[in-house]
Amino acid sequence: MAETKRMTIREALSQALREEMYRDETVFIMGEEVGVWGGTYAVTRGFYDEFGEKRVRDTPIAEMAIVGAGVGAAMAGLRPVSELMTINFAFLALDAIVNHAAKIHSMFGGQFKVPLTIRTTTGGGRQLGATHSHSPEIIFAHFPGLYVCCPAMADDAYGMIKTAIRNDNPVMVIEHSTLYQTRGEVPLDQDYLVPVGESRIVREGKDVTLVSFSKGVHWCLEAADILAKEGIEAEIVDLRWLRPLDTSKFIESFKKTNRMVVVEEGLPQFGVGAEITARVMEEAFDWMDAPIKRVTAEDVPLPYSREIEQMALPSAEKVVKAVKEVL
Amino acid sequence: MAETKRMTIREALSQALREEMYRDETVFIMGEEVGVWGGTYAVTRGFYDEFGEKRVRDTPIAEMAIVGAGVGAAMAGLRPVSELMTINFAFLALDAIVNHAAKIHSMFGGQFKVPLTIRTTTGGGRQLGATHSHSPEIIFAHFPGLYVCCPAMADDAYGMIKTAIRNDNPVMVIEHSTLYQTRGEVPLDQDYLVPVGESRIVREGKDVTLVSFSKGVHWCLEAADILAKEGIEAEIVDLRWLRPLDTSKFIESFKKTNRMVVVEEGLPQFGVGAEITARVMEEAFDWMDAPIKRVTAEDVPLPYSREIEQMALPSAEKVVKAVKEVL
Amino acid sequence: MADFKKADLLDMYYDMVLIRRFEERCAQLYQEGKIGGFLHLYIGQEATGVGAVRAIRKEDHIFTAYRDHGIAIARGLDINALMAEMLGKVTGVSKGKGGSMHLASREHNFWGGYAIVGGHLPLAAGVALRARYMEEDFGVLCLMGDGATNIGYFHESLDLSAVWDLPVVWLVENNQYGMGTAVKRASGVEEIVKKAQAYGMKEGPRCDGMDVIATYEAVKEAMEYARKNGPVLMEALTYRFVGHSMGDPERYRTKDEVRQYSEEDPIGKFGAYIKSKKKGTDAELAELDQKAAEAIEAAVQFAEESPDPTFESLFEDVYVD
Amino acid sequence: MADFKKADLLDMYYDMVLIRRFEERCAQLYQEGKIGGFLHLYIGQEATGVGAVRAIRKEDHIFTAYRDHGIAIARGLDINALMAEMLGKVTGVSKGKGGSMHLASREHNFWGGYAIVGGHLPLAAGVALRARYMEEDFGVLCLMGDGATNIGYFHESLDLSAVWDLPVVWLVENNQYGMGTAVKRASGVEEIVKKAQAYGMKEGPRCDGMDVIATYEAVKEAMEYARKNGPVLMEALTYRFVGHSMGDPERYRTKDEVRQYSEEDPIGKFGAYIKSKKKGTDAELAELDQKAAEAIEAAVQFAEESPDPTFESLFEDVYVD
Ligand SMILES: Cc1ncc(C[n+]2csc(CCOP(=O)(O)OP(=O)(O)O)c2C)c(N)n1
Ligand SMILES: Cc1ncc(C[n+]2csc(CCOP(=O)(O)OP(=O)(O)O)c2C)c(N)n1
Ligand SMILES: [Mg+2]
Ligand SMILES: [Mg+2]
Repeated sequence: MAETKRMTIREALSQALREEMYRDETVFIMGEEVGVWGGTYAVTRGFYDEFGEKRVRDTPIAEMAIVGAGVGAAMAGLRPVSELMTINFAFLALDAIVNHAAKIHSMFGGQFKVPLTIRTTTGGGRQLGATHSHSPEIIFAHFPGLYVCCPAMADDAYGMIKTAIRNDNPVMVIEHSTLYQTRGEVPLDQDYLVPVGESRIVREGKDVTLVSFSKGVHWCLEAADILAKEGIEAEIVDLRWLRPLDTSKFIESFKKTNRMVVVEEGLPQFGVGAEITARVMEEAFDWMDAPIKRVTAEDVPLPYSREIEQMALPSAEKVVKAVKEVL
Repeated sequence: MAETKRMTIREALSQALREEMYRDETVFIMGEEVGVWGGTYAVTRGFYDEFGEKRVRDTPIAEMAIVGAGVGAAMAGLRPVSELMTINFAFLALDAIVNHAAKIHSMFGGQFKVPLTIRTTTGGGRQLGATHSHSPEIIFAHFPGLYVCCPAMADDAYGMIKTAIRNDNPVMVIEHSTLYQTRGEVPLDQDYLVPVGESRIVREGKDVTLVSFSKGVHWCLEAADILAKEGIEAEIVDLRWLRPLDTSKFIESFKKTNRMVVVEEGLPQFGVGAEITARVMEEAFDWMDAPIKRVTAEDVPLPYSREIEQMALPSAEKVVKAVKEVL
Repeated sequence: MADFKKADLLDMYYDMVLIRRFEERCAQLYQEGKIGGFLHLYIGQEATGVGAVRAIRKEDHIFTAYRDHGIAIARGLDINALMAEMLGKVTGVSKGKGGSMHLASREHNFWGGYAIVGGHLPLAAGVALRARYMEEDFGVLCLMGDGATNIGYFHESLDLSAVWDLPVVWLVENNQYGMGTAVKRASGVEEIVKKAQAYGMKEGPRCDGMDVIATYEAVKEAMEYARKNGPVLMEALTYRFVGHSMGDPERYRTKDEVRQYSEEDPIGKFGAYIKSKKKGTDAELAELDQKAAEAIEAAVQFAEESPDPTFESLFEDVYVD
Repeated sequence: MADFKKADLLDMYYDMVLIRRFEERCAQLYQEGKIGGFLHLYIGQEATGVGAVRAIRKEDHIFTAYRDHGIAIARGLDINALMAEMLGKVTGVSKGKGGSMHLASREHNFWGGYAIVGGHLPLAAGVALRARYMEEDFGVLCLMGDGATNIGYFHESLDLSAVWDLPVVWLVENNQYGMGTAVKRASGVEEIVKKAQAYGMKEGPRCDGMDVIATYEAVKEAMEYARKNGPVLMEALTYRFVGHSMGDPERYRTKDEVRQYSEEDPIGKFGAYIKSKKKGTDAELAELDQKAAEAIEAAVQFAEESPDPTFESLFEDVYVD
C-alpha cells in the first residue's frame, strides 16, 4: 500500500487532473469557466496559467457542443475532459452523452473509440431551487456504453479521475457540490486507479447493510455512528460506480445482515434504491427477512427556502429511522 | 357504458385530437411534419386542410423550441399539443420538459399553469439502430410535475389524449410506433377520459401477475394465451400511467397470485421492473413467495440487423419463460 | 427624444435607486446567511432594466434570466414580497419556492426569472404566439445576457419567432461577460445584434444601456415594431459593477476596468441629467434616495417577520389539482 | 476552372453512376424486405456528394447525416461492405450494427452517417480541434441538410468553430426541404449561408450542387481557406428526386416540380459536359454505366451470401475492453 496524504476532495480532483495533464499531452479540459475563472468549484484553479489556453479551454455556454466536441476530439485520439458546470445542465447535453458518446463505439461496429471524460457536479441542499438541485445520476447510468462513477471520498475522487481519463470508454465522473471540502487520505501514487465497476465496504457491521454512493455515503456514516451508540452495527457499501453496477459486495453483506437500507439523494421513482432492491431479490431472495427500505428525496421539486429544502432531502436521521424500521 | 366502435390506435388518436380541436379553440398542434406531411405516423393526416396552418403548425427541426414554446403558450392560456416526432429526440428537449414544463407551476409558487400535452412515440424493433430505438419512458416519469401515460389499447389512446389536453398539468402521451395499427373498441363518448394514474386489469387470472405498459401489454397478452393452453392463468395489469404510478391493482393482484413478472421494452437498469419490485416489497412483503422476474431489453444499444435486434428485445416467449421460472 | 414629464423622470430615478438599495441590502443579507443559493446582483445595469421595462405597456409581457431583481422592481412588483422571496418566506412572490433566481408575478405580466441559461427564450416565444393566435395586441420583452446568445435555445427560439413573425423584443443585456468569459471569447461575433441576420430578423440598435432614456427609446421603438411586424433583436451595452454572483473571484477583469465603468454610474449620470434639464433638484433626489432606503428597510422587516413555509407546502403546487 | 484530366472526369462520372445504381438497388431491396429501418436515398444529389468529397484530401475528414450512401461511395468505401451493411450483415462496414444511417470507415477518414439531426456537428468540430491542437494540416468536411441548420446543435457547433478558428467546411446540402418542410417555412433566412454572419464566420458560396465541377471547385477553395484560417459555411443547391425516405407521401411538393428538377439530372448533365469537352464518348460512358451496374450486382450477391451477426455480437463493442 502506497503512502497517503490527507487532502480535500477538491485537492484530490485537482491533483489528479494536473498529473494526468503532465503525463499525457493529449489530455485537455474544456468547459464553462474552467480557465480564466479557475473552475466554478475551483478545481482547476491555476490551470489556465500553468497549461495555457490550448489545454484549458473556456467554452461558450453551449452544453451540447461541450460534450459533442469532446466526443469528436476523443474519437480523433485526444483525451478530453469535458466539464459540465453542474449536472442540471447535462440535461441539455443528454443527446450528446447518450446518443453519441455512449453509442458511437457500438453503432459503427467498434471502429471508433471515445475516451472522453465528462466531469460534472450533482446534488441539492444549497437553496438553488428546482432547476439547479437535481441528483439525476440514474438517467445517465441507465444507458449502456457509458461508465458512471460518483466519488464520495478523496481517494476515489483522485483515482476515478485518473481511471476516467485513461479509460478508452466515455466515463462520467459525477462529483458532489457539497463534498469538495471533505477530507480523506489519498495514496501518493500517480498511477492510483479505481477499478471500473468495483464497489467497496467503507464500514463493517453485522446488523444491517446500508447501500449508498456520493453524498449518501456520508449520511450513512453519520447514521452508523449514531446507531453504534445504540449497539447497532451497520455495514456500509459505497457503490462508487452506478454503471457498471457491482452487486457482489452488497449481496454478500446482505447475506450476512439480512437487512438493508438504500440511501440516495435523488428522487424515489426509478431510483437506485429500486434497482438495488430488485438485484437483492434476484440474487439473494432467500436471505430476505424484512423489506428493504429506501431513503430518498421527497418526490417533489426542491424548493428554495432553506428549511423545507432540507426536509425534502435525506439525512442521517432519516437513515437511522429507516434502519430501525427494518430491524 | 357508452357504445363503442372498433378502430386502430392511429384512428383513435386522430379522432381524439380532432374532437378536442373542435371542442376548444385554444387547442392546437405544433411539431415537425404535423401539418403538410400529415404527421410522420399519419395521426394528423388531413388536419392541415381541416384546421389550417394556424392550428396545425409545422415547426423547424428544433425540439427545445417545440416543447419550450409549448410551455410558454400553455402558460399563456392556450392548450398546445407539442409533438416530438419520436422519443429519441425528446432527449434534446429534456431540459424544456423537466426543468420548465414540470417545474414552473411549483417553482413560482403556483402562479402559472402549464396545460401542455407532449405527444411522442417510443419503441424499437424497427431496425432503426441505436439512436432511434430507445424506450426511455422512465427518464420522464422520474420527475414530479409531469404526468406520463403510455396507451397500449385504442380506448386508452383515445381517452388519454383527451385527458392530457383537458388536464391543467403537463402530460406526456407516449405512444408506441408499432402499435398504431392495433385495433380495439373505443367508446363513442366525446368526453371519455382516462383517469390520471389509474392502472387496469386487462386479463384476469389467478396463477401469476404480469405487470406491463405500452407494447409490453401485448407481449403479455400473447404470453397469457400460450400459458393458458398449459393451464396457467395469468393476470395482466396494464399500468397505463408511469406517473403517477398506481400500485393498487398490481399489489392486489399479487396478493392473490403471489407471483409476478414485470415486462418492459426499455433497458433493465433503473427500469420499471425495478420500481415495481420495490413497491411490492414495500407494500406486500408478506406475500412474496418467489422472486419477481423482470423481462426487459438486453443491456446493449439496439443494433440495426433484424434478427439480433429482435433477440435483444422482449417477446411473448421470454415472458412465458419468465413465468415458468417464478411458478 | 421623447418628452418626459418631471414625474416620469423622477419615477425612473426612484426605481433605479430602489434597485440599487435592494441589491446592496441583499448582498448584506447574503453575508449574514439570511439569503442562500446563488445571488446575482443588478448593480450597474439599473438603467437598462428601468429603461426597458418602462418602455413597454402593462399588457406586454416580460421574461428574464436569473439576474432578475431589477426587472421585477422596475415592473412594480411589491418590494415586500420580493424581499420575502429572497428570504424564502411564504409571503414571497413565489411563496419561498423560487428564491432570487425565480421571482415572478403573474398579475404584473412578469413571467419570471429563469435560471437555466436560455431556457426562458422559447417560453417567451410561446407567450408571444398567443398574441398572434388570439389576435391580441401585445408583445413580449425577453431579456437575456450576452452569454445566453451562444446556446442552442437562442437559435431555436429566435428562428421560430422569425418564421412565425412573433411579437418579441429579444433584448440582450450585454454586460461584456458571461460569468468570467468576455463576449469575444464565447461568441464568433462581438456585435451581438448581428445575429439577427441568421434569422432574417429585424436588427435592432445597440443602445447605451447605461443611459435610461436611450434604452427607453430604443426598446419603445423595438416593441412597436415587434407588435406589428415580428421579432427584433437588440442589445443594451451595459456593465455590472459587482461580481457575477456572490463569491466571484473576478480574475477575468481588472479593478481598473471596473473602476472606469463605475465612474459612469447610470444613477449618478441620470441624476445629473435630471438636474441639467431642471426636472429635479438635489434635494428632491436626496428625498427619493431616502424614501428608497426606507422602503427597503421596511421590506426587510416585513420579510424577516414573515413565516417560513411548512413541510406540507413541499407537496403543494407540484400539480394543479 | 480547374483543369481536369480525362481520367478524373470519368472517375467522377463513374462515382455518380455508381451511387445512382446503388440507391436504385437499395430501393428494390427495401421493397423486398431485405433492407429495413429508414432508407434515405441520395438520388438527385450525386453531384454534390461527388464534387465535395473529391475536392478534399485523403487526410481530411468527413462527417455527414443519415443520407450517407452517396458520400460513402464517393469517398471510396468498399461497395460490398456497404451493401452488406444495408442488409445488416457482419461483413458490413459497421458489422451490421449501424445500417443505412450509420455507414462509416475509419480508414477512409469517413466518420460516419449520423441519424440525430445536427448531432454530428459538434463531433466534426471536435475532430477539427485535433488539427489545431496537434498542429496537423487537415480539415473536416461536415455535410448537413438545410433542415439541420435550425437546430440548436448547429448554433453551438458553428459558434464554437468560429471562436476557436477550427478548420471545418460546414457544407449545407440544401435540397429545398427538410422532410416535407420547405426551407422558408423552417428558417428565418432562405439563403442559408447568411447564417455565417451570426458567427463572424467566412460566408462561403451558394454553389450549384447539381453541377459536380462547380461543387468541386467551391468546396476545394473553402477547404483551403478552412485549413489555414478557420471555418466556412457554404451551401450546395440541390434537390432530391425521390421521397425523403421510403414511404414519403410527398404531399409537400408537386409532381411537376419534381419533374422539372429531374430534367436537370446531374448525371446526364455531367455526361453531356464530358462529351462536349471531348473527354469521353457515349461508348465510354455506357461502359462505365455497365461497370457500375455489375459492381452493384456483385455487391448485392456478396451481401446476400454474408452471414448475419450472432446473438453474442450484441454484447461486443458495447465497451472497449
Ligand atoms: C444552461 C446553463 N449553463 C450554464 C449555466 C451556469 N451559468 C449561470 S449564469 C452564466 C453566465 C451567463 O452569462 P450572461 O448570459 O452573459 O448573463 P449575465 O450573468 O452576464 O447577466 C452561466 C454560465 C446555467 N445557469 N445554465
Ligand atoms: C433531432 C432530430 N429531430 C428530428 C429528426 C427526424 N428527421 C430525420 S431527417 C429530418 C429532416 C432533415 O432535413 P434536412 O436537414 O434538410 O436533410 P435532408 O433529409 O433533406 O437531407 C427529420 C426531421 C431527427 N432525425 N433528429
Ligand atoms: Mg453577461
Ligand atoms: Mg433538406
